[in-house]
Parts: sequence; C-alpha cells; structure tokens
Amino acid sequence: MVPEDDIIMSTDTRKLVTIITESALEHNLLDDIERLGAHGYTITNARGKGHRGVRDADWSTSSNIRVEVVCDAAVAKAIAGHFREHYYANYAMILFMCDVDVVRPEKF
Amino acid sequence: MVPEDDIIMSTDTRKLVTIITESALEHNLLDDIERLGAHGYTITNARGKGHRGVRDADWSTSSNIRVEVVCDAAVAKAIAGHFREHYYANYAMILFMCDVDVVRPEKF
Amino acid sequence: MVPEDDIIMSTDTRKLVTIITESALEHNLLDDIERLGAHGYTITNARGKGHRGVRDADWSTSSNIRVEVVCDAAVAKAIAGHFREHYYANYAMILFMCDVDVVRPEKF
Amino acid sequence: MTPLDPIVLFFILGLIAGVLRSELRLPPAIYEGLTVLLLISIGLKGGIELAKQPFAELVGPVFSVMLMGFLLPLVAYPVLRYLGHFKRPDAASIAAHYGSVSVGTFAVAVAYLASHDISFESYMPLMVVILEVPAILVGIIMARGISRETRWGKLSHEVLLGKGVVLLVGGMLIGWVAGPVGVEPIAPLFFDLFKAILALFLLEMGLIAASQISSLRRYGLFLVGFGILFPLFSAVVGGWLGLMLGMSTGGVMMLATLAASGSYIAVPAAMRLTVPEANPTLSISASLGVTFPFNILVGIPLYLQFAKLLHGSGG
Amino acid sequence: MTPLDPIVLFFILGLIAGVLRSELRLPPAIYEGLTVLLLISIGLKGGIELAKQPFAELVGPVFSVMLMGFLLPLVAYPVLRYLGHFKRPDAASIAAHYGSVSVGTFAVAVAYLASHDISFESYMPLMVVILEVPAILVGIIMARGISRETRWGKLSHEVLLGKGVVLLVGGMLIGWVAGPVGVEPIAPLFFDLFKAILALFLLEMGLIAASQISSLRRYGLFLVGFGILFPLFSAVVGGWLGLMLGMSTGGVMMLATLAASGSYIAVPAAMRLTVPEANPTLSISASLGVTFPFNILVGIPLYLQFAKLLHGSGG
Amino acid sequence: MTPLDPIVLFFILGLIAGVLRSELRLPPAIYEGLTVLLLISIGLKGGIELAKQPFAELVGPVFSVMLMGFLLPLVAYPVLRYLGHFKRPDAASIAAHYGSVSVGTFAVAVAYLASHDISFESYMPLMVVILEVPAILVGIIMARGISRETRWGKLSHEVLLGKGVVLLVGGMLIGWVAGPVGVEPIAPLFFDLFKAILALFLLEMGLIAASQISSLRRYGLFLVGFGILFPLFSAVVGGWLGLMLGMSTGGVMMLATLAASGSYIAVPAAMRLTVPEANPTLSISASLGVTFPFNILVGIPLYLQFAKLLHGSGG
Ligand SMILES: Nc1ncnc2c1ncn2[C@@H]1O[C@H](COP(=O)(O)O)[C@@H](O)[C@H]1O
Ligand SMILES: Nc1ncnc2c1ncn2[C@@H]1O[C@H](COP(=O)(O)O)[C@@H](O)[C@H]1O
Ligand SMILES: Nc1ncnc2c1ncn2[C@@H]1O[C@H](COP(=O)(O)O)[C@@H](O)[C@H]1O
Ligand code: NA
Ligand code: NA
Ligand code: NA
Repeated sequence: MVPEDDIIMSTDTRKLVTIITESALEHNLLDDIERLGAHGYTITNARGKGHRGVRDADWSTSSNIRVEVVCDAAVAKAIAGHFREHYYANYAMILFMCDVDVVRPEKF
Repeated sequence: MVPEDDIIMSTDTRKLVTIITESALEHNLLDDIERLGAHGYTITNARGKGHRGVRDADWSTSSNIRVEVVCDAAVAKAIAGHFREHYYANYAMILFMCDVDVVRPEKF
Repeated sequence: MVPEDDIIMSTDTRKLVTIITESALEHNLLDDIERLGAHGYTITNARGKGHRGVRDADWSTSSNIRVEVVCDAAVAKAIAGHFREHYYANYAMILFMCDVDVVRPEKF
Repeated sequence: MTPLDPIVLFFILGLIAGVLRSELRLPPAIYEGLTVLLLISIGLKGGIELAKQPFAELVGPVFSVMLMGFLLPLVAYPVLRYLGHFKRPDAASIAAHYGSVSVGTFAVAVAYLASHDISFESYMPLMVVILEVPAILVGIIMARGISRETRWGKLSHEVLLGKGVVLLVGGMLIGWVAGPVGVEPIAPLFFDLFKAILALFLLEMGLIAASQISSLRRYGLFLVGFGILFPLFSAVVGGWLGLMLGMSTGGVMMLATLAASGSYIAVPAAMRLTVPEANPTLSISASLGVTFPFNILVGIPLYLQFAKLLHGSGG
Repeated sequence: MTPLDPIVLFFILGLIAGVLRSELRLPPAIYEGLTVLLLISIGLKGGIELAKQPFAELVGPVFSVMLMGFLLPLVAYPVLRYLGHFKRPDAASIAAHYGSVSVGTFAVAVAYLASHDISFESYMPLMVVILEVPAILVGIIMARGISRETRWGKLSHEVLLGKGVVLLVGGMLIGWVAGPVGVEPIAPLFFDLFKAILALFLLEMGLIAASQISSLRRYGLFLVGFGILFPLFSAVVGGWLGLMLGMSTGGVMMLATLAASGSYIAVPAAMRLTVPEANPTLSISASLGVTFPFNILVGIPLYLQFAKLLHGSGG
Repeated sequence: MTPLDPIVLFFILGLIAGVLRSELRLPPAIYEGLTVLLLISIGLKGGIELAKQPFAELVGPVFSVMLMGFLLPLVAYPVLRYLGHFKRPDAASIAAHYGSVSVGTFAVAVAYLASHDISFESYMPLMVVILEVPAILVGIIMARGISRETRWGKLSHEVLLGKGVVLLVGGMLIGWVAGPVGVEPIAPLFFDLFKAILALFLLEMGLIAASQISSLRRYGLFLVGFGILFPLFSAVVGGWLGLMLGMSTGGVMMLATLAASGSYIAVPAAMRLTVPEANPTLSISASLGVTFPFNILVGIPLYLQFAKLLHGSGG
C-alpha cells in the first residue's frame, strides 16, 4: 500500500467526527462545536432508527441531522466528551470518529 | 499520533458500513439490516452515477439512498455477505466499510 | 481485531475521497472526476460553515454539495491534486480521504 | 358542516390510509407550504375585521385569556403527576402542550363556523398567539423551577419569533393596514382556496395522527382518557370565560375550542430544548394521536352546541 | 382542444427544453404535489357523478375491464419476447407496463373531452384503479411463474395502498359522500385550477420524457415501434370493449385511452422489487419516452375520432 | 398601489422577520415553485398581447435595449473600480449584476401598473430576456479579457437555457399561440392568483434581503450608496431610452425599472463559474440587500412619477 503521506504533498491526518442526532439540537450543537475549537462543519438532513425508535423526516420533531466536523484530535476529544456529558442522556444521538487525510491541513 | 483508545474513556472500535443503492430497496434493506443484528441505521437521500448509469432524484425510480450502519465486525460481515448475494446482481449498489471509534460502544 | 481481508472473500482496500463544496461547481466537478479515472460518484445536498462563512441551502448560490468517490489511490491522488490546483483558491471547498474496504473491488 | 363535510372527510381519509399503512404522504415542503398559507389566511381575515374594532375592547380578553393560559397547565399537571403517575418532567411537558393551542384545530373551527354562517370576534387569531406562550413558561417552571440554566432570552426569542406567531401577527397587521379593499387582489389565494388548502392539510394531519397510534398503544389508556377528558374540561373553562367576557356564540365556541386544543408544533420544540428529560413521544402522541382527531371529529360540533347552550339558545 | 391547446403546449415546451438540455426542472416536491392534486380532482369529480348512478351498472364494466387488464399483457408478452427478442423478464416487465395505465394520460383525456363538451361515464376513475393491478400480476407470473419467493401479501399491500389508488378511491368516496353541494367550498382548488395544474404537470412530464430519449437511442427502433403500435392495438381493444359495454362516445374514447396508456409509476416500482432481473430502463423509456408523448400529442385526438367512428358519427 | 399595498407589506413583513432573526422561512421547493409560476404568468400575459402586435415594431426596441445592456455595465465598472477601489474581478462582477435585470422587480412593477390601470408595451417580458445576456458577456470580458479559458459555448448554453429564459420565452410563445381565449382555462392559476403568489414570493425575498444586511455592514457604505445611486442613474437612462423609442408612460416606467434592477439569479451563477476570483458576497449583498428593497419600496413609485414627468403629465 502507498504510505498515506505520500499521496499528496501537504497531506496530514485529522479526525472526522460524525454526529447523528435530533434536528431540534442543531443550533445548540453548532454553537458548541465552534466554541470547542472546530473551524467548520457540514450538515445533511437524515432519518434513521436507533435506541429511541424510528426518526424519519415526516414529522419535524422527529427528523435527524448528520453533522461532520474535521478537526484535530484534541478538538475531537473535546467534542465527544462535551456531547456525551450534555446530550447523551436525553437525546437521540450517536457519535463516531475516524482518521482522514486532509489536503489543506492548515484549515482545520 | 494519539493512540485511539486514549481519546475518550469508553471509546471502542466498530465497523461503519455504508451502502449506496436504489431508493426502491429501502424497506427490504432495512428489514435485512435489523434481522442481521444491527441496532440502528441512518439514511440520507443521494444521487450519483455508477455502472448502471446516472441516478438522480428527479425521477423517483432512479433516486438513491445512502445507508450507514455502525455495528461490530461480525454483523458487518453478515450484511456485506447478504447484500452481495441478494442484491448485487440486479440492483445498482455499492458497499464499503471502515473502522470507526464509537463513544458508547454498548449501543452498537 | 479481525484482519481486514478476512471479513469477506473479495474484500479489498480503496480510497474514499469526500469533497464538500459549492453547488455551483457540480457539473464541472463531476466532469473532472470522471476524466481523472473514477468509475462513479455519489452526491448529497449539504449545508455548512467554513472559512468562507455560512453556506446554507436557503439561497441557491450558497448551498453545498457533498461528493463521495470510491477509487484507487492513484485516482484519489489525481483528484486531490487537480482540485487543489483549480478550485481551492477561489471556491469554498474541503477534501479529505480515508481507506475503505470494498466488496466488489473490480468496480472501482 | 356535519361530520360529512369534505374537510372532515379528508381527515378521515388520511387517518384510514395511515392506519392501513399506505405509503401516501405529502412532501414535507408541501405540508409546510400549506401551514404557511393557513396561518396567513387566518391572520389576514382577523386583521381586516380588527380594523373595525376599538382597541380598548381588546384589553379585557387579552389579559383573561392569558390568565387562562397560565392556569390550564397548572390544573393539568397534578392530574398527570398524581393520577397518571407520570414523572415530573413528563407531567410538566404534557401539561404545557394542553395549556397551549393548535392552529390546525382553530382553522377547522373557523371553517366550521363559516359553513354555519356564525360570526365570531375578530380578535380571535390574536388569542391563538397569546395562548402560545404562557403554557410553555408554566411547563418549564413546573419541570425545573425557575432554573438559572434555562436561557429565557433565547427561549422567548424562539417562541415569539417562531413561524406561527410571525405569520399570524404579520397577517393580522397586513390585513389591518390594507383593509378589505386592499386585500382583495390577494383574496383568490388566501380566502377562496382556504377550505381546499385546509382539506389537504387535514389529509396529512390524518396520516400523522395515525402514525401516533402505535406509540399510544405502548403508553396506555390513561393518556387516551386524558387526551379526551381534559380538553372537555378546558372547553368548559374556555366557553365559560367567553361568556363572562360577553362574547357572541361564535366567540364562546372559539374560545372553548382554543382551550380544548393542544399544541403540536411550538410547545414540543420548546420543551425538547428546555426540558429534555421529558419523553417527547408521550405528549405528541396524546396531542396529535388523541386530542386533535377528537376535536376535529367530535369536539368542534360539541363546542358549538355548548356555546349555544351557554347563550341560552342551545340546540 | 387542438394540438394548440395550452396544456399540450406546456408539454411541448417541456419536451423542447429537455431535448435542448435546459436546466429547467420543477422541484420534486412540487411535482409530487401536482400529482396529488390531479389524483384527488379526478377522484372527486368521478365520485360526485357516481352518486347519481345505480351500483348494479358497475358490475359489467368492472369485470370486463379487469379481464382486459389481464389479457393485454398476455398479448404484449409474445410480441416482445419473440418478435423483439427481449429476455423473458424484460418482455414480462414491459408487457406489465402496457397492460396497466397512466393517470397523467387519463387526466389529459379528461381535459380534452371537457373542452369538447363531451361527457363520459362517471365510473371511469374506478377503471383506472381496476386496471392498475391485473397487469402487475400477469407480469410477475410471466417472469417467474407462480413462485414462492414472491411475497404476494406484501406486494398487494403496496399496490393497493399506493398513493395513486388511495387518492383516486379516497377522492371518489369523498365526492360520493359529500355530493356536488358539499364539494363546492373546495372546488376553487380542485376544479377551477385543474387545467392549470395539469399544464404544470405536463411541463415536467415533457422534461422527463425528453430525458428518456438517450436511453431509447441505445435500445433501438423496436421499442419505439412497439411503444406506438401496441397502444394503437390496445386502443382498438379498449374502444371495442367500451362499445360492447354500451358506453357513450366519451366513455368509448376514455376506455381506448386507458387501454393505450402505459404505467410509469405503480408498475415500475412493483416490477423493480419482484422482477429485479428486468432492466427498468427498457420499460420506462418506452412508456415515458414514446407512448406518453405519442398519446398526448397524437393518440388522444385520434381515439376520439375512433370513438365517434365506432358510434357511427365519426368525423 | 401605495407603500401600503399588501404585496409591499408582505415584503416588509419578511424584512422585519429577517432582521429580528425569526426562524420563518419558506421551503426552498415552494420558493422555486413560486418563481416558476411568476415567470410563466409574466410570459403568458406578454405573449397574449404580443399576438396583437406587428413584428416589425419589435426590431427597434430589441436592439436598443440590447445596446443598453452592453453599456450600463461599462459605466458601472469604472465607478466601482476607481471610486470604490474594488479589485478588477469584483468590479466586473458587480457591474454585470447591475447591467442585467431582476424578474422579481419586474413582477412587482407589473402588479403596480395593473393596480394603477396603466398599460405598457406587451413585448416587455422579451426585454427582460434580452437584458439578461449582454451584461454577463461584458462582465466576463472586463474581468479577464476575451480569454481562451472561458468556455463560451457552455456559458451561453447555460444562460440561454436557464430557467428564467426558458419559462419567460416559453410562456410568451404559449400565450402567443394559444391566444386570449385558449389561455382562459389556465387563467385561474396564472392570472387570478398572480398577486397573491407575488406576495408570498416577496415575503421570502424580504427574509433573504434581510439576511444580506450583515454582509453589507462588513463591506461598507460605498456598496450601499452604489446600490441606490446607480439604479437611479440607470432608471434615467432606461426611461429616456423608452421615450426615444416612443413608448407609452407605462412602457417608459417599465424600461426604467428594468434598467434600475439588478440580477440575483442568472448573473451570480454565471459569474461564479467564469470569474471565480470575484467575491460573490459583494455583488449579491448589493443587489439583494440594497437595490431590490430600494426598488420595491421606493424605486417603482418613483419611476412611474419619472415616466409621467417625461411624458409631460408628471404628477
Ligand atoms: N447502529 C447505528 N448505525 C447507524 N446509525 C445509527 C445507529 N444507531 C443509531 N443511529 C442513528 O442515530 C440516531 C439516534 O440514535 P439513538 O440515540 O440510538 O436513538 C438514530 O435515529 C439513527 O439515525
Ligand atoms: N466509484 C464510486 N464512488 C462513489 N459512489 C459510487 C461509485 N460507484 C457507484 N457509486 C454509487 O452507487 C450507485 C450504484 O452504483 P452502480 O451499481 O455502480 O450503478 C451509483 O448510483 C452511485 O451513487
Ligand atoms: N472543519 C470542517 N469540518 C467539516 N466541514 C467543513 C469544515 N470546514 C469547512 N467545511 C465544509 O466545507 C465548506 C467549504 O469550506 P470553506 O472553504 O472553509 O468555506 C463549508 O461550507 C463546510 O460545509
Ligand atoms: Na389548550
Ligand atoms: Na394500458
Ligand atoms: Na439593470
């Protein structure tokens, strides 16, 4: 396999944090994400099923959003910790993360 | 690099299986996914192009969905195997998976 | 951990390249992606925030798309290089990639 | 309008299709568009009439209706908490839903009175707006006390500038400023199509209500009983208040309907953010799965009978 | 209505814009909303008329039209399989499309007869519903025999409770129960706007039809020929059946149109799940890219001439 | 139509709700649907009238208006570049926006004249189409010279087959072919609902305009001044040209309005792809955040006064 860093000059590794949760949380979440040090985010509308049952877009209080944040490991850790503490108990939410190679590492 | 397991206390590794396929399959697919042992799924609407040509959302029989399932390796294997056997021959479908760190591993 | 290649018979590793950028670029981008050797792509509509400010779907000139391409490392490198050269200076865009296991490697 | 009015029939069609698990569904954008049209129509019509009314006459109704909005959830809470054995946040959240109002129910009542040629006080849309807020405050305080954590500023911004309030109040102001002649060129959409738009809206509401039934089965009979009996109680309170305020038969019926209706848009959104421990399924399934259908199919005709009775012309 | 009727002109505008690869496109939610309105309108109108009709008169037409729905795909299949050299599942799937019906085509025929002041049997919307199902059954059986694998229960649920059937049947029932007077308040949307809504719908249909042309080029002339000639054959069968059933000129024309039209919503969805080996592009491009435009631009006026001829007043 | 016309009131409601950061927003699909309806309505109405007009009379207006479309951005560019100190691509892009037109502004002007019973030359919608293109060409050439890199073919395809042009031209052709009688069955949607649809459209435009205000604060006073003064200059040019062409008072006012309006759909999209170095926020916030509200609230009545003045009946 090609070593990661060889693929493009200024490639570097960052965390991609993905959060899937209730649309109602959108404003709060984005505030948190920025406050915790991320420089951007991307949102798509989603539907799904988990421990809190089916959530599809038909009825606005039960639709989901899928939020992605590319950031360094420290910020990722902060986001995961904060969300676990503040939202996990009462909201439909999952969070997972993985390593990604980014092209303009200075952006994130 | 920070070792994965250090990022958050209860972090653990799971598989993220992503399937992109025809919207028409939605019901069948979700039934299968649950039967094969996954505890949840997330769906977004998508469009795209592959070996079976362009599929954009304009015309309902040719729109795509993008399904994500976070699960353990055994379930991931089961899903990939089942889909390959039942759908690959006749439907527009791709499936890929990667490792992700999850925060509440007991959920998946 | 289960060794990757054991999960399913014909599993193989490819790159998943994800690009988040302005909707206005859609046609150009897809042309490029195909010309650079990818065999397919998937698009979802998205909104977000980055260095060029908030981009939400309300007003068509400021909505985003999220494009995914599964391809081999060489094509991924070509895409990342081409986009960096042609679009990074003037357009809202981020690009990241990671390794994914694919089931029908011959497709990509 | 009998139960056989086409508007009600569309609701029943939606209910049946939903119960039979039909794939029928209006696109969310269309459903939202219909809601916008209904809110503007109701506001406009109220605003036009309002222009004819001396402002001083509003003071009494505004304050007493606001008071009712504070009191109804205070009555509902102990019933839910001690009779229903709901947890504190759940009881508070459900109580807040029933102290507030449903614009959809109001719209059907408007159409119902129109088809019976019964007029009502023109400031009624304003009462819808006024009833939206107090119940939310009471709900939050019952759930968590006057907590510092609650961001009251942000909350009141969200409630007061929510879609419902802006369109109702905005529509009223436009109708008031433009007057009946000024509004004429836009009447073909906002007035002539009102009933048909309401019919489509109710089709989707039927589908949504039906989708709540499975949750109801899970949460039991108490919630069903509460979703029917508490509105009946509220209707009596609302109707009586209307009478005290010297309202016409139509006005009494309207205030009874408003009191009897439960919120399913503004309150759920506010509760989700401020009282997250409350299970949103409980309140939504009661409000949408029981009370909304009950009011459309049974309540509204009943409240008119009741209003006539109060006015001594019952029939 | 000549080819210059604005409705047809909107279809042509869509076709041309599509062929020139314009970026014009209606939002999917709007297109779906238009479809819902058309289905309800057609159902309502049928239901109102139906109220005037003795039920017994329905039995004959219902059964013979159902029979036609079984037979037409049985004729189409061998033509596709042995003349067209299509694979078995493809031949079966295309045959199923042509045995079923297109509501869009029906709506244009309704508008066409209305603009010629020709009435037709009020139960026609029911025939649309009845024709949806048999062809799907025949198609599946031709493709795979009476296979155990086919989940007939699930399938029939999906077909019978699909959007089209629910809205047509629901609209008919509402029209039937509410009657002409009851429906009046919702007429401004469902009746007065019918033709304009149909025009917008046809604009999008033109764009969609144009997008099928490139697939057609790939799959060749046979499919184009079939997409024109088989409908002509079906129209003769349908028209003759209408005459046998003692229908009026309008009714004969309508049954010819229904027979000649091919499905592009219910059947594709059902075939995709039950006969996945069939290439969906083949049937959709024939049905949408050839037969739909042919019927709108040429077929419908032709079928009226044919109906007049059968009734001995042709011309 | 005074500033108190309900249409303008809806725009003001949107503006205020937007400034107060209300969550109100029309679903994008609905907003797009409204735009489609407005474009078709304007086209149809123009086309019907056009049928009465000898073609030769079009030649003069078409060419002189096209010339105006080339010249206006050439005037705007040096102002922006040397007085405003904008970078070359930014100056070129903003100039292109102001050389082109806004269909929304045109629609309000149509409604304004209608409510004043003032007619205007029927070929005006054609002028909207004609003004869309030249400014884009000039903008690109000013930004980058006649560069080989610009894919002119692709660009002209995108502009000429964009939604706006296709629906306006298509609507005109349909109106022209079908004539006043032929269009009657679709009039309830396209003509009777025109003003109400415009009102909803302006509600959303108000929300969008308000969302541009924060960018404006960042980019300063010059842009605000330019967004008001340049349109006034353009209006004088347009009005004078109308007079030279022998247009009626309504026509003069219309041409002044078209000249004064700035694009916010076709030009931004074209500039983004051909002059990517230009900051799209600058041109959009000027065009949508300043010029559009100015024209709706102040400009349109002013341009009518101006047209009357030019015709010597100023009042
Ligand atoms: N195992 C899973 N895989 C993918 N998505 C999931 C999974 N579990 C939950 N989700 C998504 O996360 C949302 C909230 O999950 P929950 O808190 O478990 O109800 C669900 O509505 C799904 O969209
Ligand atoms: N190489 C690829 N990268 C990303 N998405 C793909 C790729 N190939 C196919 N897809 C997606 O998967 C769907 C089905 O693919 P296919 O079966 O190849 O037609 C397409 O419509 C695309 O949305
Ligand atoms: N750190 C980030 N994480 C996730 N998405 C991002 C991030 N930064 C930017 N984006 C997305 O990429 C788009 C363009 O980014 P930019 O070029 O930084 O404005 C934004 O509108 C976001 O949707
Ligand atoms: Na209430
Ligand atoms: Na047929
Ligand atoms: Na201009």
